[in-house]
Amino acid sequence: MSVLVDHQTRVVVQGITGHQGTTHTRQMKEFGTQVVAGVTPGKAGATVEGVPVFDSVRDAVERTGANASCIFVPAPGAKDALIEAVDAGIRLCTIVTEHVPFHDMLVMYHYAKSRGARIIGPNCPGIAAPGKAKVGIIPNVVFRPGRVGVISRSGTLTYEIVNGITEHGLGESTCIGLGGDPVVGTTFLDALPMFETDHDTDLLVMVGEIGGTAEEDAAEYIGKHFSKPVVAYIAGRAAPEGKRMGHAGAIISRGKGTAATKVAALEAAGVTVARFPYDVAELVAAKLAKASQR
Amino acid sequence: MSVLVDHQTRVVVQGITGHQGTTHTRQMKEFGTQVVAGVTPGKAGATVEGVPVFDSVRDAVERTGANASCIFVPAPGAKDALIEAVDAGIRLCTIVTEHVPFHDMLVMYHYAKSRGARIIGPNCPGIAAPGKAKVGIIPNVVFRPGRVGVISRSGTLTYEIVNGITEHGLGESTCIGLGGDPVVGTTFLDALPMFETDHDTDLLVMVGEIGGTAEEDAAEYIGKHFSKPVVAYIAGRAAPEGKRMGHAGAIISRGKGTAATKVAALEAAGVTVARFPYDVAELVAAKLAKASQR
Amino acid sequence: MVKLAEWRGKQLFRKYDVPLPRGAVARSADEAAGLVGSGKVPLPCVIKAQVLAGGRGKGGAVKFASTPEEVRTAASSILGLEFKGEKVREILLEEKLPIARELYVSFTLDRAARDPILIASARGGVEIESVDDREIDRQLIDPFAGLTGYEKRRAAKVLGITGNAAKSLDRLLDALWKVFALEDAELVEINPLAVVGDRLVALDAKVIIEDDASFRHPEYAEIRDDRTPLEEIAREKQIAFVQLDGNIGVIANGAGLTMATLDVLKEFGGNPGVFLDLGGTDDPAKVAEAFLLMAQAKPKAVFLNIFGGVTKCDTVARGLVEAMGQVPPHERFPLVARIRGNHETEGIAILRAAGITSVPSLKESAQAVVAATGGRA
Amino acid sequence: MVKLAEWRGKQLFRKYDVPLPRGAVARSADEAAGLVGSGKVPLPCVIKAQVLAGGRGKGGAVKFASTPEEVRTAASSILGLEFKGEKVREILLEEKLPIARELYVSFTLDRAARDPILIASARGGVEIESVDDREIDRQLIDPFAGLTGYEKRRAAKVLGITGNAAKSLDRLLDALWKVFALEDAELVEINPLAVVGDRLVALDAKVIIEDDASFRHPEYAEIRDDRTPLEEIAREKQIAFVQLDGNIGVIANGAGLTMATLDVLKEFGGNPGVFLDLGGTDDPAKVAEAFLLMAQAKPKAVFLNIFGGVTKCDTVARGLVEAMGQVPPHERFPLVARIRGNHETEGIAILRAAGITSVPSLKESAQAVVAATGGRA
Repeated sequence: MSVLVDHQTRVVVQGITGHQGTTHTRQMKEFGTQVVAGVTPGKAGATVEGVPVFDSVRDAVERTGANASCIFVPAPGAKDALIEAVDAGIRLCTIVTEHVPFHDMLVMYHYAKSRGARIIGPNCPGIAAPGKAKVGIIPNVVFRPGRVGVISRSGTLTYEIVNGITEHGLGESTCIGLGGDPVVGTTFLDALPMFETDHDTDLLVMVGEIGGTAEEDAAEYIGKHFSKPVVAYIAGRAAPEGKRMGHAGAIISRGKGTAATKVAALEAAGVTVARFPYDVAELVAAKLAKASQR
Repeated sequence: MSVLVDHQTRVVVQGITGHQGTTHTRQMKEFGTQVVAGVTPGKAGATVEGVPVFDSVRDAVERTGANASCIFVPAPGAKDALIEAVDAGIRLCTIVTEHVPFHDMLVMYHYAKSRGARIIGPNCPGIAAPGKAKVGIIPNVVFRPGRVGVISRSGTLTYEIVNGITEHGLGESTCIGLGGDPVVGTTFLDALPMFETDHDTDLLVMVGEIGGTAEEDAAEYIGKHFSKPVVAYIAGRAAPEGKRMGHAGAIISRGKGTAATKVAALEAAGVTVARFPYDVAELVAAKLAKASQR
Repeated sequence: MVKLAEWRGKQLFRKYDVPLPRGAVARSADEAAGLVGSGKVPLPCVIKAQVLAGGRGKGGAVKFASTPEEVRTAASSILGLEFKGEKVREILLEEKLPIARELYVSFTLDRAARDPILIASARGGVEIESVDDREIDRQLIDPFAGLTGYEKRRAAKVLGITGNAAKSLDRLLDALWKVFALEDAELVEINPLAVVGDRLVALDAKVIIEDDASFRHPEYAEIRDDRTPLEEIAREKQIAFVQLDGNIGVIANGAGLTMATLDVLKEFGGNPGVFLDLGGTDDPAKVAEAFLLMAQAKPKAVFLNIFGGVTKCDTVARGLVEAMGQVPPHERFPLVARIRGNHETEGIAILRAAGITSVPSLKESAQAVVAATGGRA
Repeated sequence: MVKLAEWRGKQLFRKYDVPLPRGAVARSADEAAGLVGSGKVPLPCVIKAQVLAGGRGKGGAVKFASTPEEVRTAASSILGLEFKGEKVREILLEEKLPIARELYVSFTLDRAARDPILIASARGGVEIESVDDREIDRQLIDPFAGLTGYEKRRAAKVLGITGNAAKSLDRLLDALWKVFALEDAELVEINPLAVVGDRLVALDAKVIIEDDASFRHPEYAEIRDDRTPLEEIAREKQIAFVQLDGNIGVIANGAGLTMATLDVLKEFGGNPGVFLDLGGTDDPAKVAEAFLLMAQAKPKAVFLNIFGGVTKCDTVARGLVEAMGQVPPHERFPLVARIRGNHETEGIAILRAAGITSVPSLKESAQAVVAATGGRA
C-alpha cells in the first residue's frame, strides 16, 4: 500500500508535447510509472517518449484506461484542462502548472470536489511512491523506497529534505508536494488521514512555510487524530513580514501564519520541529530508532 | 416508515408572512405537521399561526431544530431562499413557488446536490404522508393513511387522483408532487428507489404528463429495478403538439415525450396505464386485491 | 416563452459579438430599396420574411436580389404575404455570402440531465429533426463551469472545422453560450451556420427567451410576435390562455388537470378549443376576468373543471356567478360545472343559488358538455 | 500582486457602480486649485496623498480645505512629502461629506476554507487589525453561487443598517463582489465605508489584483506603483526578485528553498538583502540575466543555492559562468555555490572549470558566505 499512487496508477500527461511535458514523461517512465497516454489537442496519432498522444482526455481514457492525470498545460488553459480530466472520469489530477489564478483554482477545487476528484497542486512537484509510481516532477534521484512519508508545501525544499533522508540511509513510502499557492487542491489536513491509514508509512515528515494557517490546522488534527511520529520543518523564520493579502488577510489568520505560531502549534501537538532543513534526516532516524526499541 | 417525511420532520416555512405562507402553515399544522419556525427577513419576533418567525433560516434552525423547509418566497428570491436553506443545513427543501426561471433552477439543483440536499419542486404541491406530516400545499381533505404511494408531475390532477383513491376506500402512504417545470429537483427516477424500499408502500401510482422523457426514464428503471405493482396515468393524449423548446428540444427527446411513447414504455415495463384519471382508483384496488391473493 | 423573430435574435447576437452578415430590417419596399441604395446592405442580397414559422425558403418567404429593382419587387411580394397564418410586417435584408458549407449549432436545456446542452451537426441548413441521429453531437455543459475548451474542440471536430475557422468557432460558441446563459434563453440556435472562407457567420438566428425570467429582462415584455389578440390580453392579465380550433371552452386549474380534461372531452367526441388555466389564483375578480375573456372567444359551451387546492371552490363559484351576470343574454352559452376539493360545499351552494348544477363525476360532466355542443356523447 | 493606489481602486469601483464621493486626481497644486475652481470638486474637500502605505491620516498625508487657497497650500505640502519611503506624485481631492458612521467591508480569500470571504464590521475608520474579533463578522461565499441575499442581510444586521440604507448596502455589496470576482482581485476593501444620510459611500478603496491573472487583465501590467527600479526590471524579465536591506545576495530556486536559505544565513549572523528565485527556469541565458541583475544590486557576497529539479544544475552553472565573465573586475564579489540534484555532476564540473568550488553541505556553504561578508561565522 502507498498513498494515492501505486502499481495500478495509469498516467495521462496533459500537455505532453511541450518541453516540460516531454521531459517529465521520460522521467516518470524512468521512475517506473505507467505513463499510458498524452494529450495535446490536434496532435492525436503522435508519440512522445513511446507514449501515444490523443486529442482529448476522454479519448485517452477510453483507449488506455488512464486513471490519473499530470497537467503541464500553461496557466490560461489549466482550468479547462482540469475540468476536461474530471469530466473524463479521472479522479486524481496533479497540476504542475504554476501561476494559475486563484480565482480559477477556486472553481477547479469546488468542481473537482463535487465530483469526488482530488487535485494535487497547482504549482506543485506532485506525488512519488518510490518503487511504484510518480505523478509529477520530483527528481528521481532523491528517492529510495522506505517507510518515511513526506508532505510538503514547498518544491525544491522538498527535494532537499527528501534527499537528506535518502542520504541518511533511510527511504520514503510516499512523498506529496502539495504546492504553496494560496489555494491548493490538497492541504496538510487533507493528506494527514491518508498517511495515518497507510501501512507502509511509519513516520511522517511535514515541510511547511510561513503564510496561511495550514500548519496550525494540521497541528490541531495531529494532536487529536494522528498516531504516528511527525517531524516538521517550517521555512521562513527569517523572511520579511509578508505583504500578501494585506490587512483583511491578517485578520483571517489572526494570531496564526508566522513561523513562530506554526512551530508552537506543532510542538504543542507533539511534533518534533527541526531548526534547519539538514537536521530533519537525523531527527527522523532518531525517532524511528526510538520507536523500534519500544 | 414513510418517504422523505415522518414524525421527526420539523418544518421551517420560508416566506411565512405572505398570504400563501400563512394559509398553508395553518393547513400543514392541521394535517399534524410540526411546523416549528417561519422566516421572513425583518419580521423576527412575530408569530404566525402560533409559529415563531425569524430573520434567517440559520436562526430558525439554531433555535428550533428545523430540518425541512417549505419555500413560498416569490420567484425572484427563490434561488437565494434555497441557497440560504441549504447553507443553514436543511437537507429537504420543498419549493412551492411557481415561475422560477429554469436557469436559476439549474444552479439550485446543482448547488443542493453537491451538498447532499434534496429539492422537491419548484412549482409543486409538495409531500404528504397522511398521519405523519405534510410539507407543501396538497389539500388535507383528499388523504387517508394507507399503503398506496403516489408520485406525480401534476398539481391539481394529483389531488383529483388521490381523492379518487381515498373515496374508493383506500389510503396513501406518501404522496409526492414533483412539479411539472422543465427542471425539477426530484424526478420520477429519483423518487422510485425511495418507494421501492419503503415498507409502508404496497403499490405505486405514477401521474405523468406529456413533454420531456421523465416517464420513459422511469419506465426503464421500473422494468429493471422496481418490484412493486405500478398504476400510471399520463395526461395530455389529446393536447396539441407542444411548441416548447422547438426543434432542438425535439431532437433531445427524439422518439420520446408524447403520450403514446410514454404509455408504450410504461406498459412494456409491466405498468398498468389508466385511460382516464377516474379509472386509477379501480385499477389500484384490483391490483392490490390480486396481490393479496398470492 | 418568448420566441424572437430572426431580426430580434440577431440584435441579441450582435450584442454578444456573434458574427453576422451585414444587413438591416425594412417595413416597406421603399425602405428596402433605400437600404440598398445607401449601401447599408450590399448587393447581391437576401430578403427574408420576419415570421416565426419555419420553412420560409420553400414557402416563397425568402428571395434573392441583385439590383435595386429586384430588391423592390422582392420586398413588395414578401411584405404582402400571409405566411402560415402570420402577416409579414418586417423583412430582413442581408448581404449574400459565398457559402462553403452549412452547419448547425445550438444551446438548449436537457431536462432529464438538468444541464444545458450543446448540439452540433455538420449537416446544417436543413431541419435538424431530419438529420440522422449519428450525425448529431450532444454535449452536456455544466452550468457552474460553463462552456470549456475541450467541449469547443470537440464541436470543431464534429463540424469539421480547423485552423483559423476553429478560432472563429471558439469565439462564436463562447458568445452564443453567453446569449443562452445571460439572456435566460430556452434555446439559441444557428441554422445554418455558414463557413465563409475561414470565417463562420450566423445566417439565421432562432432565440426563445424564458417567460419566467421576465423580472430580469423587462425588455422582452413588449415582444408579442407570437400570440393571438385574446392571448395577448390574457397575458397582460396574467391568465394562462391558449386558443386553438374547437368549440368547447375549458376552464380548469393546473396544467395536468387541464390536459386530463381535454383527454376526457376528446374521448367522448368533444372538440375543445380554448383552454384557460386558473392556476393558483384565489381572487374571485380574477376568475371573473378569466371567464369574460373566455366569453369573448365565443365557445359553443364551457366546461368548468376545478379541483380546489390553493384555488378554493367558493372563490371560483363567486367569480363565475359574478361574470355570468355581465355576459349579454344573446352571447350566453351552456355551462357545465364540476367543482371538487377545498371549500367544495360552499362552492356548490353558490352555484346552485345561481341556477348552476355541479356534476361530481368527471365522466358524466364531460359527457354533458359534449352533448351540449351537439357532439357524440 | 498589484496593489492599486486609492484613485486607481476608485476608478475600478466606479466601473461597477460602487458609490463614491465626487472627486478627481491632481498632480500639481495648480491642477488641484483648478479642480476646485471649476467646481469639479466641491468645497470643503479632502486632499489625500496617493501612496500605498497606510496611516496617512496620522502621517500628515491627508488634509482638509475649505477655500481654493487652502487647497493650494495643502496640495503643495502633500505633493512635497516622502511618505514611508514613497514619493507623493498624485493627490486625490474629494468632497467632504457629512458622515454619520464609519463602517468596514471587504472581500478576500480564505485560504483554509478555499472560499472567498466577506468581512464586515461596524467599527470602520480604524485599522481592522485593531478591532476586537467579536466585532468582526466573517461569511464564506460560495464561488459558484456568488453573493446571496441572506448573506447581504446578515452584513446589514452586523453593520446596523436598515431601511433605504440597507438597499444601498445591498447594491454596494453586489458591486464590490463583482470587482472581486471579475477583476481577479485578492482583496477589495472599503475602510471607511461612510453612512451619509441614507446612502453608503466608499471613502477609501483598497484593491489588490492577483498577478497570475494578468493574462486576463493586460490593463494592470503598466501599474508599477509598488516596486523598486530593479524589481521593475526583474518583473519585465519575469524573474522573481525581492530587494530589502542587507548585503548578501541569495540566488535559489523555489520559494521554500529560498526561505530556508535565508533562515540558515541569519542563523549564522549573515544579513541577506536581495533574493532571487530562479523558479523552474531551464534556460542558461535567463540564469545569466538574473545573475547580472543581482550584480546591479551590489551585494557584498552572493550565495547560490540550487537543488536541481526542473532547473538543472548544469543549466545554472553554464548561465552563471557566462554572466561572471560580463561583470567588470572592480564590481566582482565573492561567490559561494552549492548545487545539488538533477545534473549535479555536470554542473559541478562546469563550475570547477571556471574556478568555483561547490560546497555540498548547506551548513558549511552558508557559513562560508557569511564569513565572506565579515559577519559572525
